Formats: sequence, C-alpha cells, structure tokens
Amino acid sequence: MALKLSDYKTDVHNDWCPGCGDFGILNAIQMALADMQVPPYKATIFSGIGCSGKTPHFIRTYGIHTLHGRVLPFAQGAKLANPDLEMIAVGGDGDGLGIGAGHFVSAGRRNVDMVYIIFDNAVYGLTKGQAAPTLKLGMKTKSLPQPNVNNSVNPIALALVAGFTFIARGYSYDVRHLKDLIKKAVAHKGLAFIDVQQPCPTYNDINTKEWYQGFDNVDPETHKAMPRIYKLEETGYDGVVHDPSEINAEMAQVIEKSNEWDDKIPIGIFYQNEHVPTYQERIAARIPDYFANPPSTQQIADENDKSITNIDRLLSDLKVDK
Amino acid sequence: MALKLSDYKTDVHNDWCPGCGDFGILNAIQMALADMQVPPYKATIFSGIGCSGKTPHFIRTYGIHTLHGRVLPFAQGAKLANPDLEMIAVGGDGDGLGIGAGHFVSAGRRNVDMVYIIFDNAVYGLTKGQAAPTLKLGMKTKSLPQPNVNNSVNPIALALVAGFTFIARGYSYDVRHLKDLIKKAVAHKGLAFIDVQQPCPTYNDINTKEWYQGFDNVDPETHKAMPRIYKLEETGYDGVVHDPSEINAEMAQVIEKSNEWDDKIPIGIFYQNEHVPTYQERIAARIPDYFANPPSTQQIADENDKSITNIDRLLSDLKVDK
Amino acid sequence: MEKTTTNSLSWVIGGAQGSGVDSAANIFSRACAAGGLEIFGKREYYSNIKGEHSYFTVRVSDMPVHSHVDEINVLASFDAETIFRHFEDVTSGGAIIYDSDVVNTLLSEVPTVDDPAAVRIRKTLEKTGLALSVQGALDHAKRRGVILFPVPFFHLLQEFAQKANDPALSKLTRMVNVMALSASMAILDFDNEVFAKAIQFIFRAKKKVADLNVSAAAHVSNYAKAKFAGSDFLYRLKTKRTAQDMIIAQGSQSSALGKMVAGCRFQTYYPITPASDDSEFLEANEILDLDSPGKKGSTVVVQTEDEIAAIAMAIGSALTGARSATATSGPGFSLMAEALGWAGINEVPIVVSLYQRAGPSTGLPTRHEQGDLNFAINAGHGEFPRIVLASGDIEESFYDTIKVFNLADRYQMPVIHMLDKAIANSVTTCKNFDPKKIEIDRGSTVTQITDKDKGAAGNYLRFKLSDNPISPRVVLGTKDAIFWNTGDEHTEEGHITEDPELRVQMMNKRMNKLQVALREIPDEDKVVAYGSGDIVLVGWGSTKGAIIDAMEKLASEGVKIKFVQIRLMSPFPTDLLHSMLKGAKTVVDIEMNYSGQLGSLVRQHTGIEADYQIVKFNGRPMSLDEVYNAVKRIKNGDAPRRQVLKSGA
Amino acid sequence: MEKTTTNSLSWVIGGAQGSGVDSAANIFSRACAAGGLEIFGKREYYSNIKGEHSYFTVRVSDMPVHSHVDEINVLASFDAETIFRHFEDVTSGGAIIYDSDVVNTLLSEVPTVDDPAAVRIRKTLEKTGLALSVQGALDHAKRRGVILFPVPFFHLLQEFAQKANDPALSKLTRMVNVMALSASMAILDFDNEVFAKAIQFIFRAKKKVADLNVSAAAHVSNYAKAKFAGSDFLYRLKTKRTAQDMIIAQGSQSSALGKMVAGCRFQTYYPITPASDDSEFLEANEILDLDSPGKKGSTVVVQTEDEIAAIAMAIGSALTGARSATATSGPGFSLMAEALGWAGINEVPIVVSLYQRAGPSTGLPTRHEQGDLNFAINAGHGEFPRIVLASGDIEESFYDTIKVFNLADRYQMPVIHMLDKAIANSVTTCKNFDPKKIEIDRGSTVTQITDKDKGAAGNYLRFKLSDNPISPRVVLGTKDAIFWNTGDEHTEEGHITEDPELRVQMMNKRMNKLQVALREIPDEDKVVAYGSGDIVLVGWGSTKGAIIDAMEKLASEGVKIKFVQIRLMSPFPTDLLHSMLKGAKTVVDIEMNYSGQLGSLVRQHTGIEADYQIVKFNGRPMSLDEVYNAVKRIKNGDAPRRQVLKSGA
Ligand SMILES: Cc1ncc(C[n+]2csc(CCOP(=O)(O)OP(=O)(O)O)c2C)c(N)n1
Ligand SMILES: Cc1ncc(C[n+]2csc(CCOP(=O)(O)OP(=O)(O)O)c2C)c(N)n1
Ligand code: SF4
Ligand code: SF4
Ligand SMILES: [Mg+2]
Ligand SMILES: [Mg+2]
Repeated sequence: MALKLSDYKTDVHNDWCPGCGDFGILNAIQMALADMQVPPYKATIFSGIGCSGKTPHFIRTYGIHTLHGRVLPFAQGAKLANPDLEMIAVGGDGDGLGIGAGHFVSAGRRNVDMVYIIFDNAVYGLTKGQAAPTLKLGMKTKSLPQPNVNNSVNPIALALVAGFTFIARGYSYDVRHLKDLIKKAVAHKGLAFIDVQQPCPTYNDINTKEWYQGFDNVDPETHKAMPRIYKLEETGYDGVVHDPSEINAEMAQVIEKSNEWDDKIPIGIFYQNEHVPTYQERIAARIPDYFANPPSTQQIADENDKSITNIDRLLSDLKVDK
Repeated sequence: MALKLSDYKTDVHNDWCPGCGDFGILNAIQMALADMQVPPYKATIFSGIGCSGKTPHFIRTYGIHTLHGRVLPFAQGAKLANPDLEMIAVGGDGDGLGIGAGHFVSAGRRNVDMVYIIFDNAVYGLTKGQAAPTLKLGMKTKSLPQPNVNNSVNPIALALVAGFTFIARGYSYDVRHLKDLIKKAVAHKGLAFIDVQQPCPTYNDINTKEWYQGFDNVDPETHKAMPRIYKLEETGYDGVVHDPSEINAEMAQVIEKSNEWDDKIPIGIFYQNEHVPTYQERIAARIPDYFANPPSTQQIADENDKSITNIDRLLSDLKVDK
Repeated sequence: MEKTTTNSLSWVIGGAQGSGVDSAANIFSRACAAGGLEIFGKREYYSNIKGEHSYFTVRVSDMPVHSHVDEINVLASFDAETIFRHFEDVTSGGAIIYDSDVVNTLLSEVPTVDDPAAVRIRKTLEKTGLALSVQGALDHAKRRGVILFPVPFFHLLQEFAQKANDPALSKLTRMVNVMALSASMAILDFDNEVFAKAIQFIFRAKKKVADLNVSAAAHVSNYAKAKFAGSDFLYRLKTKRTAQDMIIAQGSQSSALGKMVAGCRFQTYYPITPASDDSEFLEANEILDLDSPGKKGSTVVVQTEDEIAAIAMAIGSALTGARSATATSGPGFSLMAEALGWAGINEVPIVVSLYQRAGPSTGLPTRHEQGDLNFAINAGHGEFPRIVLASGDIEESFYDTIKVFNLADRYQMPVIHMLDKAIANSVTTCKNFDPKKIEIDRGSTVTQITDKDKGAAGNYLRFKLSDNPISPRVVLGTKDAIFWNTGDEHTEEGHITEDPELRVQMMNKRMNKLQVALREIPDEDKVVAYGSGDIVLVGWGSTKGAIIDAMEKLASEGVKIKFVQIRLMSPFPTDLLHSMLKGAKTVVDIEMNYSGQLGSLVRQHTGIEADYQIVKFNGRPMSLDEVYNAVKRIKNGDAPRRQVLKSGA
Repeated sequence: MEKTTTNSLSWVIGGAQGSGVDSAANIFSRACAAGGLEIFGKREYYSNIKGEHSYFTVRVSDMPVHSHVDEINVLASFDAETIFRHFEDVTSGGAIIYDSDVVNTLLSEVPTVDDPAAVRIRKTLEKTGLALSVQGALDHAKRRGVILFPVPFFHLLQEFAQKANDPALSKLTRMVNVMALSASMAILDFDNEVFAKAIQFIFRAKKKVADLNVSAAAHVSNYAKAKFAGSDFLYRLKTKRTAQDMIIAQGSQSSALGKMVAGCRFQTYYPITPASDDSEFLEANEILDLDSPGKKGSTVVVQTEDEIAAIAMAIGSALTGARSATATSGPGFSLMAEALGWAGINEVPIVVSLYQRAGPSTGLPTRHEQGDLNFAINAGHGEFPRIVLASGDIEESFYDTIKVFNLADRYQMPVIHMLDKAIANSVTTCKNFDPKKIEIDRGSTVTQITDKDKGAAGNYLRFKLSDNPISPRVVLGTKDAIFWNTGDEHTEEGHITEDPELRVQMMNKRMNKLQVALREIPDEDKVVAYGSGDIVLVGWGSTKGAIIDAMEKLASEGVKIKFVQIRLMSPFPTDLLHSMLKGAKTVVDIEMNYSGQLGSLVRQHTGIEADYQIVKFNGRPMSLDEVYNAVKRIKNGDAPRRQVLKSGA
C-alpha cells in the first residue's frame, strides 16, 4: 500500500504565524518523503530550537527536537550508530549558523551521509526577531532597535569551504522545487545542505515574499515585478563535480553564485561532489562489517544476560604471569 | 628610549619541546612588537589552551591565557571595551578551528580591528597528538592509532568566507617573513588572520620542517630538495581588494591559492580588504563618542561615589502621574 | 454580594499572542496607577509568536499589592479561547466581557486549546450538562453568579467606522483589545479622562493610532454604559490623587536601569526568553544621560554568537576595567559554566543576570520556576569563589543590580544575580527608583604602581599573597602593571604554576574572599525577616510578593507568621539565618521548584530541616491564595509534609 | 637500620617528561608483579610534553597495596632535577641512584625547577650550609643516612657500545631510564631473568629496542653489583610464585575494558587529560572479540569538535539503541551541562565518564582532585533525574563501568561515572577482571508494539503515565512506535506541552524514577563499610586506597576505625548511610577538595555534620602516611576540626 502525503502528517496543532515560510518547507519535506515512499518509522527528523525547531512535531516520522544549535551532532550520532535510517536535520539560521556554526563547519569535515536543511529567515524568530547570522549588515528589520551591526554569513560558501558535498538553495514558496531538492539531497551520497529562503512575515519586513517576488523592483519597461528568485538549472549552471580536478573552478563558480543577492537570487543545486568518501565509508574502511553490524544493532549479551564481548586478548596482556 | 627585543621577553621558563615551531612564532611576535615600538603595557596577548596557549607567558606585555577555543570572544570583548589597546589573539588549530570554529566564523562577521594568529601544527599538541582540524584526511601521524577520518578544514578559505579582512599564511621557520606579516596584520584596519604553518616535531611526523623544506621531494635533475613553501608576493600575486567590485575574482583567487598543498604551499598575504567597516566603526556610527569615551574609560561615579548616570528621562516615562 | 467593592479587584484580559493583550493590560495598569491606585500585574504566554493563548492578570487595590490571586473578578475577552480557559475562575458577582459573536464557537473549534486543557473543560461542562461551546462556558459561569457582558465588537467597529466616516476603520480588528478593555472600564465606572490619557501614553510613539484607540474606546464605553446600566455588577474603580513619586515599574527594565546606574558599560547577550529584554532595553537606550551636563555615557551591547561567547566577551571587557555583564536564562547559563570558573580563578569581576525560567532543558521556556538555585551555586567544575544574590521583586532587583556590581568589584569574583520570569514579566506600582541610594564601590584598585606592588623580580603582583585575600586590581593598559591571567593555577604574577604549596596558598586566597564577603555584606542583603510568629516561612526570590500578601491576609485573621527571605544564596549566611530561625516552632520551606532546593541548602548549612515544604513546579507563579491556603493547612495541623501547589492556567 | 627489609618498599623514578620515566616504571611494576609481588604505582607529571619533571612512585609489598607513601626508599634518577625534587623524602637507609656526571649541577642551572620549589630547596640546603648543587642535596641526604649510588651512565653507555662493537649505541641516551632502573634492581638484588622478561614485555612491539635495553640493563647491573657489593643498603626484593589470575591493571584502561564488556558500542570524546586514554584505548581496540567465534563486535569512537558535540552525538546514538558514552574531564564536563538536561527530560540512557582533575578552570590539568562532586550532582539548569556513581579504585572502576550502563538503561537517565586522575594514572596488581560477573541489564524495552502501548489517538506513548514511572523504551527505527523527543516539557507521545497539570505529572514521573533506583540499587553500590570502630571516616572515590592502607596500619597499632565509602552520590543513599553512621562517636569527612563537598552532601541529606574534616587540594593524591597521621591526631584529640594535607612534590 503506497504511502500518502497524509501519512506523514501529525495532528499536532501548528502554531506558526499565518503566512510563515516554514509551512512551505514542512510541506516540501512531507512531499519528498511521500514521493520517496520512505516508511515513516525508517526516518527521523532532528531539529534545533526556534520556530523551525518545531517542525518534527508536525511530521509523522520519528522526531527529535534537540537543543539550540546542536541538531547536527545529535543527528550525526544517531546516523553513525544506525546508518540504515534516513536522518534529516532541520533548524533555523540562528540555530545552525550562529550558535551552531562550529558544528556546521565540523560536520562538513565528516561528510556523514545525511541531509541538513536551514530555514533561513535572517532573524531569530522564536525569540522575537533579533538579527540572525544571515541578516545583511546595516539592515534594520522592524524588530531591531538599530541596524544590524554584523556582516552576514554566506551559508552556501560556508558549506562549501566546510566540506559539504551537496549544497543547494531552495525557496519556501516554491514547494515543488524545494521538494525535488530534498529528494536529491536524500539521494546524495554524503552530507547535503539546503539553505531555504524562508520569509518570516512577523519579524523580517525586508526579505518578504513580496520582496523575493520583486514587487519593489518593477521593470521600468514592462511594469512587471522582476522576481529575484531564479533557478540555477534554468541558466545551464552545472554544480556537479564530475572529476576532482574541476574542484577549483567549481568552487570559484559556487562562491560567485553564492555572492549574488539584491536583484538576483539563485536557487537550485550549487555544488555536488560524490568523490569524497562518506564518514560511514571511512568507518567501514576500519571496521569492515560496520554497515552490516552497526552499533545500534550489535548483540551485546546472550540469552542469560551475560556479556558476549570477550576481552581475554586484552586481559592476557595484563596478566602478571605472562 | 627605544624598546628592545628583550623588553618583550619574560623570564618564564619555556617548556615547549626542543625544535618546536612555536619558538619561531613567539620570536616573530616579539620582533614585530619591538619593530613597531608598541609600549608593552599597551598590548595584550590573548591565547587559547594548548602548547600554543602558553605563548603570552613568554611575552612581556599583558597576557591573558583564556579557555580552550574561546580566545576570540575574550579578546574581542577586551578590544571593544578598550579600542586603544593592541590586542593579539593566538592559539592552536584545534583551539581555533575545532572547538573554536563557531567563534572563528562569527568573528569574521564582526571584523573587530585586531589580529588572530593560529599555530597550525595539524595536531592537538598538549593533549598528545590527536588529529587537529587541519590534518588532512587519511594522514596517520605517529600518535594516531588509525589514519585521520576527518577531512581537513582550509583555514584561509574559512577565514575568507567568514569575513576576515586580512588573511595571510606564515611559516614558523621563516621568522622575518612572519614578523613582517604580523606587522602588516597589526597595521590592517579590521580583523586580521595569520595561519602559521608550525611543525610539531613531537607528534606530527608528516608536516615536518624537512617536509616543508622538501627533503622528500628532490628535484630529479638538480638533486636538490624542492621546498614546498614559496612566497605569494614573489609570484606577483596581489591579494588586496582595491575596489569592492573585484571581490568575486579576488575570492576565487584566494580559494584557488588556499587549495594548493602537497608540493607547493604559498605563504604571504592572500587577501586584504579595507572596504569593510570595522566593528568599532559600526559602534561609533551609533555611539558617536565611542572612540573617545569607550566602556573601559568612562567615568561612572563622582568623587563621593555617587553614580553620575542620570536615568531621569527613562524613569519619567514610568511615573504614574505622567 | 450586595455591597459595592471599590478599588479591590483582580482583572484579567486574554487573547491570542499578538492580538494586543499586553498593550491592553499596560493601558489598564497605567490608567489605574495614574488614577492613584496600586497594581500588580503579570503576564502568561506560550513559547509561540502568534496564536496561542496569552493573558495578563492585574490586581488593583488602594493598598500596595505584590501578587496575583487565583480568582478573577473581571475577565475581559474578545476571543473564544479566553472564555474556555478562564470561565471557571471568575467569581460570583464578577464579570465576563466577551464578544457576542463567538458564543456559538465550539470547544473543538479552537485548535489552540491543547488536549489536556480541552479534556478538563469538557469534563466541567459535561458534568453540568452544558454545551461544549462558549455559550456553555458562559452559562456555567452565570449559574455560579457571574455577570455576563456581551459586546458585539464587530458591530461596534462598523458603527465606529461609520461615525468616523471611514469604512476602512471597520477592518481595524486590531483594536478589539482596547475595546474589550474599554468595556471593562465602563462597567467599572473608571474615569474616562484618566483612561484616555493612559491610551495616549501607551501609544505615544504613534499619535494616530493613539487617537483612533481613544475614540474607539469612547465608542465602546458609551455603548457599554448605556447597555449595562443597572447591572448587578458591583465592582468599581475610583481614581484618587496619585501619591508622589510613584512609578509603574516593569520587571523587564528594572535590572537594565540598575545596570545603567551601576555604570555597567558593556553587556553581552545571546537572545533568550525571558532574559533578552534586559539587553534589548540597554541597547535601545545605549546613549546615557549623565549628571554632568553636555556629557554622555554609553553602553556597548553586543549580541554574540552564543552564550559561551557572551560570558567570554564580558570577561574580556571586565579586564579592561569596564563594568561588564551578561544576561541569560537556564540553557544559556549552562553554557557559561566553564567560563565562570575562569573568571573565578582569575578574580575577574563580572555580573551574570540569570533570569530563571522553567526547566529542565528547554522546559517551559516562557513559564516560571526557581529551578536553577543549586546549579547557580555549583556551576562550573572545581572550586572557585562566587557570589549568588537573589532578588525578591522588581524594586529589589533595581537596587540589587547596583549592589551586584559593587560585590563583583569589591570581591573580584563573578556574581550571579538571580532573577526570574515572574519578576521579568510582571509590572507593579512602587516608589520611584532612587539612583543615588546605592553608592558605587569599585573595590580595591590601583592605577599608579609603586614598588610595594611589585615582586622580587620587579613584576607587578596581580595576585599578591598577603593577609588580605583581596589583592588590589589593575586593568589592562595600566602602565607598569603588566600581569598575566591563566585558567591554570597561577603565581602572584599570574603565570602558570603547578607548585603544590603555592596552589594551596592561592586556593586559600581565593576562597577566603568569601569569608570577607560574608563578614562585610550587610545583613539586609543576606536575609530579611518580615513579621513574627511561630510559623516561619523560608523562601527566596519572586515568591516574596505572594508570601507578603498572604501574611497580611493571615494577619487580618489573627494568624501571625514570620517570613524569612534569603537573598544571599552563596556564600550562605549561615549564622544570620540561624539566629533568625532561633525559636521557630515550625519551619516551612517555600519555593518554586520540585525538590525544595533552598530547603536542602538550609539544611546543608544550618542543619535545620524544614518541617514542611510548599513547592510549585507547574510553571505558574504562586498566588496569594495558594500561599494563604497552604499556610492555613499547616496552622490547622492538617497539612502533609509536602504541599505541591498547582494553580494557574 | 640493621635488618634487611624484604619486599616492602617505596621506589621512585624521576626524570624529564619524555625521557622514559613511564616505561621504566612500567618495567619495574611488571617485573615485581611477575615476581609474585603486589604493587601500587602512580604517576605525577606536568601539563607539558617534554622537559618538565615527572616521576613515578611504586610501592611494592608481599601483601596487597592500595596507595603510595610519602617516604622514598629507593630513588632512581638520571638527571639533576630528580635529586633536587626528592632528596629530602628519601629515608635513612634508603638509596639514591644518580648520574655521577650531574653532581656539580647547580640548582640555578635547572630551569624547570620553578621558583617556589627552588626557594624551598635553597632554604633546606642553606640551613645545613650545603652547596646549592646536586652534590649539596646528596650530602644532605647522606647526612640523614641515605646511601648514595653514583652511576656513570654516560661512561657505561660508552662501554656498552664498545662491548657491542657499535659506537652508535653510545648515543642512545634514551636508554638511561632503563639503566637507572637496572641499577635499582641490582642493589635490590632482584631476579635478573624476571627483570629481563619485563623489559622484553614492555618493549614487545619493538624487538630490537627490547633486546638492546635488556643488554644495557645487564651491563649496568653487572657494574652496580660489582661496584656496590657490600653496601649498607638493606632493602631487597625477592620474587615468589605469582598468584593465579592476577593482573597488573592500568587505571587508564579499566573503564574502557568495562565499556567493551558492557556493550558500549559508541563513544565520543574530545581530547582532554586525563580522560582521553579511555577513548583512545577503545579506538585502538575498536574491533572486539565475541564469545561467538567468527563474529566480531566493534566500537565506533568519534573524536568530536568539542564536548558539546561529544555528548550530543552520544545521545543521538543512544536513541538508536546503541549503548553510548562519552568521557571527559572538568572543562569538558562543564560544556556538557546543557545536553545532560536534555537527556534527562527525554529519559535517554547515556553514560558520562567524568575523570576529575584539579580545577577550577584549567587548574592543574594533570593533577589530582575530587572537586567536581557538587557540580556533577547539580550540572545543568532545572531539575532532572541523574545517577552519579563514584568508583574507589581501578578494580571497582571496571565493574562499575558495566553497572553504570545497566543503571542508565534501567532507569533511562544520564549516569555520570566519576573517576579521577588518581585512578587513571595509577597501576596496581589485582585479581583478573571477570567479564561475566555483572550481567547486562537493558531495562524495560519494547520491540513489538501492541495496542496497550498506544494512546487514544493510536500513537505509541513513549512517556506513558502509569503507576510505574519507568515507561518501556523503544529505539529509533522501531516499527509502529513513532515517538517524539523535545527539550520542552512533553506529552506522553513526546510532543511539546505547556499544560500545567501534565507538567506536574511528567516531573513526578521523571523524578520518581530516582526513588525506584534508590530502592533497587543494591547496598554495595550505594555505600560500603570497611572495619569498625568509634572513629568513622566517610570518603568517596580514589582516596579509598590510602584510607584502607592507613586503616590497616592503624589496626596494627590497635587503633580501630571504620571507613564508609560512599559510592552512589546521587540519588543520595540517605537511609543506608544513616544506618551506617549510627553509633559513630566521631565522624570524619575525608576528601580531596577544598570545601569538603561530600561532608556538605552528607549533612544536607542526613543532618549529620562531620566532627572533623581531612581535606587536600594541592593536586597530589593522599598518601597512606597522611591519612594515618591525620587520623592519629584525631584519635589523640589534638586535631583541629579541619586538617589540610599537603604532601607531594
Ligand atoms: C542555549 C540557548 N540559547 C538561547 C536559546 C533561546 N532561543 C530559542 S529559539 C532561538 C533563536 C531561534 O532563531 P533561529 O534559529 O533562526 O530559528 P527561527 O525561530 O528563526 O526559526 C533562541 C536564541 C535557547 N533555547 N538555548
Ligand atoms: C573544554 C576543554 N576541552 C579540552 C581541553 C583539553 N585540551 C588542552 S590543550 C588541547 C588541544 C590543543 O591543541 P591545539 O589547539 O591544536 O594546540 P597545540 O597544543 O597544538 O598548540 C585540548 C583539547 C581543554 N583544556 N578544555
Ligand atoms: S515568527 Fe517568523 S519564523 Fe516564526 S512562526 Fe512567525 S513568521 Fe514564522
Ligand atoms: S608537542 Fe608539538 S606543538 Fe607542543 S611543544 Fe612539543 S613540538 Fe611544540
Ligand atoms: Mg531564523
Ligand atoms: Mg595544534
């Protein structure tokens, strides 16, 4: 029996603000899971703390709502202990790129085969609109007493330098496109990152839906709004590293594209590189049966509750009469 | 009376291992301070924890040996409270790019006018040689039971993406070159980063002095060692952003250069961009007399120990008979 | 109830987050205060931005009030959920003001009423055979003698728009908050002018909005006065002359105001409820007036990447001589544990304002608890000196804020100033803060170094060992005073040492400072006793208001109790407390946490075990009634050793 | 001293870090053990990689030994600093083996002797009018009856090279450690063959090095036996048959071995002294033998970016059902405070091996202290259940490690296993570990979900409320058992709730588990009593060895005392302790920290205040003598209430 979209929904009341971009991302995740027919019990959604952090409660898969900034370590630990499960980590921009920036960089170094989605609204939503790391320098959203004094971090470029092997950007009001990105991210072998532009109508009155749609940016000729969002794939951009030798050129291209902002904001896949071994593969290179016998499923005791681990070899080294 | 090099030395016994690359960095810092004639009491060296963390104790300026991974926040706090002092932060690669990676990224967003030097030996020295974030994937230094399972982080590229506005690499056995870099970093308006290649003869038997000198990499023709280290400035490389429009090209060039390794390792200035306002300038844009009257020197009480802060304006808003 | 009750009531307004409950409550509070009345208000809300139920309770009286009560005399509402959530608490003779358009709303139609609450409401209504709708709830209330005041908000808005000849106004549903408030004011017969002035004040930043709200309020008021004339409702609010020099103090501002006065010039923070307000108020008012005319002070407020950076930056700043602080709540404080120890071993004066909220972990992030006491006292590995001071109410918190900076400087150690959600999210009338009352004490500092400050090697001795464990402090950048700091054990100069003897001397030096502090800190900052009686309630922090009010109520019935408020939590004022508990027949530990942390602390230090424990940990602050009833039971001898209080929605 | 002392001595070898002190001591220990003797050894070193002074003390006896003594009977050295550091502690009749080439080295020529130590040494020498040189120190010792054994190491090395016809060997100064050791063995008349075998064993990974060392040792031995024949030195080590099934256990491995047996299959860590060894041993032996032949188990050991990630990853792993742990020391543990609470509220079994070292902050990172007790019990904001168990010695730590995993699973909460530097850096002979002794108890788990596990809405109830506060656990990936976790307060399904009633129920559920644990945990894991007597020493952790040994010494003098070792630090075994302290005339709190943390804990829970306190916080573990003397003073009635112990270099 095929799984339906509704099979991925819980009956938990969703208390995001009306019009919040988070809804689109939630839908896209659920649609992607349904499209891929992932059995709900085989997937776990991990989240950090923030408005975005509530996401798992609305999805009927295992849902682990962790601590502010720590979603990646929690999720990586689970994935490494049970590589069979689908692990999707989600969280806010403050969560992932502010307090969590260190884990972000370190996760890139590991390349654990999983997905990380950032709900990028440029504000700390749940704490009432302070500037988040992606808010541009000098911007003053309505909740700020003064213009933002910090430079913004560039999540795409940061992911690239950190070592993420799949890097994409989505837009929360283009749900189908985002859903496809998520499916590709899940299919990717390695650590996949999706930065989702997510309007927060309550606190971010700059990067609004209307702004993304270019309502403030009307073509003087056609008098039509010029949408800022465009799709990389429609421009012939190819982010795939086909051969490791391309890396430098590819990286330069990613950096350049990731610096686009203001009038043109690309979405789609910026970068994909499957030439880097996953962390799981690196473990398997040391522990040959790691995939078949990962930590979560190892038998540790016999039917009489006696440990079956045999440390005689190690103890014999300690024997005094050796 | 001119300050001499010896004026920057303490009589604290230095217990680094013989031949440690740290000595070169220490000398370079002291020489730079002497060259610039910085009065010792006007400078503070902050450090993290590690072999490198002991550095301030050997320098006769104020010295604040902080916590593992936290040197940047400590130093930034001090600098912002007293922008008149010269603040130099130093620490290990584990300190700055492992546990401290989040602060590294966030410091880039601030661009506080100060200097940060990483002693990059690719190992955790003081804890006996575990892999540090800059150790390349698959490398097995003598203290590791297994080859390194993590990808290395690229400090130059990370600094670039984080927003550091001066990014350089030095080599601890080229003390004069490093000294010049430090002087330029101090002179730079904004946050300056120097990644110093620092051989750790005790634990890192891969990236040794001999390796940097190319003893393993002998020119088949001349039979001479081909040193890996070369100077960017001698190749005509120009890392200075002369105009903000050059940013993309400049970044691409930095990324490419920073990816060079194995046979050729560039040192020198990768990037310098003074078009970004410093954090101090951003504060001054809000608090006009910030530079003249920073937190550290503000008078807060009168001679009778009465507070001189007048909150009448704020209290009057609370008055019930208003 | 026949007699009119004047100037003594409990008023509650509820509504969805983001629908203006706060503004309405602020107007109400200010109006009362401006009308010479005393108020105590408190806010309850979900960890949510828009849509979940929030409410504001304001108690009004002729006499000072310090707490809320469980009962509601006037419930002002403009949505269905508020009725469902609170109808049972409205007293006989009390009023419910509600939107007549929502009466048919079913309980099941309000998604924000979560399961456990819905089950309880359903049970109540079913038991009395009433409909599972707003109407049912209203009927339930009515049967119990509550007086109902239906107001057709939408219709009135349309009328208002018509009258103003501006159809667009009919869409301004954002104004229903003030309209519901105005209906309450009308039935309470509150002075129109004072009310209008309060509206103007709260919306002072937006003159047009203010005017519109005043007119809309007047429109509703006229309607209500006409419609409800002659009702049985007998509560009244009568304005009087205001007392001189009273303010209406916000708990979210008192500590920030104290910081300004204290001379705190550097504050770091990472956003967290309910601590962020402290920093945001400082930032919004970063330029400071000084007594010297023409000169300005300023506070540098830095939003950091996390709480580790927050405390580290504040320490860095403190080293330069700036009075420096950070403000946080439980989760953030957990992350500060390591750096706290660094400040401790390096004798750096630093203030952490710890706004407690309900834990553990993320817990109930917008709810109240006093669950961090043990942690605050013990946070950080190893042993280092710290001072922990807990404020009992808004007024205390202002003066305490100045004191904690003095303590930090004087004893050169981290000071944790314990506040909580109940203080931060409450508002009260009180005497205007006196910024000159507490003098600035920067402790022992040196700016000119002489030979006596130096060691044998000619170096300045930052951590000089002498009979006085407090060595004079210098700041970075001082001439001739170069020193070092390290998280390692250090020499007098501040260099690393592993010498066993020096280690012992340095440990003694640091820890002995606590003895000095304990000797010097005035008694009133350690423990304060109120009243007298055989039963002694020992408490701390924000339960103070409810206890003080309950004491008064008990006293009016001839039951005399004593309240011992512990303020200095560490170092523990053992001797003083001992003397205060001497002769107590019955000792009662009263606090807002599961395990009775203060009780254990008292026992640990004094050996005295409380005879009774009154605790609460459902996330809602203690009410006057709860304290009153719990003490009554003890008095009557029918109390269990542990009473767990559970009121609050 | 006239009589020969056989098989009872304290041997110390010292030298610069990195010069082979450890290897020499390991060889010595193993040789003694292989010779049927019992040993207890401990290592002291600076937070430094090369050059600072380190030393290893080994006590040898016919009978089991559990501690070190202050006195040195044989000091084996090959550098000047070791003489300066330890000459005063060598007993009359004891020996100093030293490099005859360093006798003229001046104290001022040894830069690693830090100021405070240098001042002390200078004073001692000046007082007796001796030269401030190695010679002076040796003279000082000699005057006190110490027997001097000069060995010309460099010359012997040259001879050795000549003999072996390999001039390069003369440069192998790295071998002086074994040479100094060999000289000790020679004067102790230790069995050559057993000694040689021990060398071979320690260098077993490098056959050539081993052989070389054996030959060099023999060369020195011959020299020493010839040269020192007929000396007054009267200590001897006589080998015997080894007892069956004895091991020489390393404190750095016992917990790791326990983890393997316990079935811990996922360990995270961030490097830190002295905890890293635990993880590194697991990693080095990541492939595990199983009883089922042909099959292998494995441990995934992840070095994380920091300790926050370490605990978070371990929790993530634990959610999948893998037994998971992390190991750290104070600074790292400070960073884990927040996540600990998350594990607590979500009832996740997780083990934290906390290797205490001397704090606060970076403190004395390679030195010893029991300073984290209060912190371990209270770490993390808010209130959540946890178990804290402290091991007293290496052997205990092996079995306790298995137990802590059982406790974590059974009670579904974080368990902190307290160890310390003294355990981690010591070595002892003991009975071989029995991996089958402790059964594996995974607690209440479900793998097949039935309707009774589900709630009204058909969802699995991970946190089901029932009479039993322990709800059966499922792991991620279980069919039909979808649940949620959150740091917020939760419903039975694991969704966020702010309901006040549910909150109270969930708090009760979680905290009640502690009562169950307290009921079920066997007494011997709570408190263990040794001996009997009027004076009762109450202690915890690694002071056990010194106390046990001191008890024995006191008993031999007819002084009988009782030792109560508290093992379960939280939840506190109040009743059991009460019963054990009943009738005690004098209660003595003995521990390795400044403030007597255990003492306060005991008072907090039992109301019993210790009559005396014996504390130590100079970074060096307690010696047998210290405990003995301190108790003697108490016994004799001339002890102050607080005795601060200070021995150790
Ligand atoms: C350690 C810690 N610090 C602070 C907080 C308070 N906090 C809750 S949500 C949040 C920010 C959320 O912003 P973001 O991550 O961007 O998520 P959003 O709400 O925008 O989806 C913060 C700081 C916390 N829960 N834990
Ligand atoms: C919170 C914390 N975790 C771990 C440690 C232990 N520690 C001390 S030094 C060090 C690593 C040092 O490596 P690096 O930063 O590269 O400096 P290096 O010694 O190589 O100069 C660590 C992990 C610590 N001091 N604090
Ligand atoms: S505050 Fe912003 S991000 Fe949060 S729910 Fe509302 S709209 Fe969405
Ligand atoms: S361990 Fe390495 S980095 Fe540390 S002092 Fe020795 S050589 Fe230098
Ligand atoms: Mg956000
Ligand atoms: Mg390093």
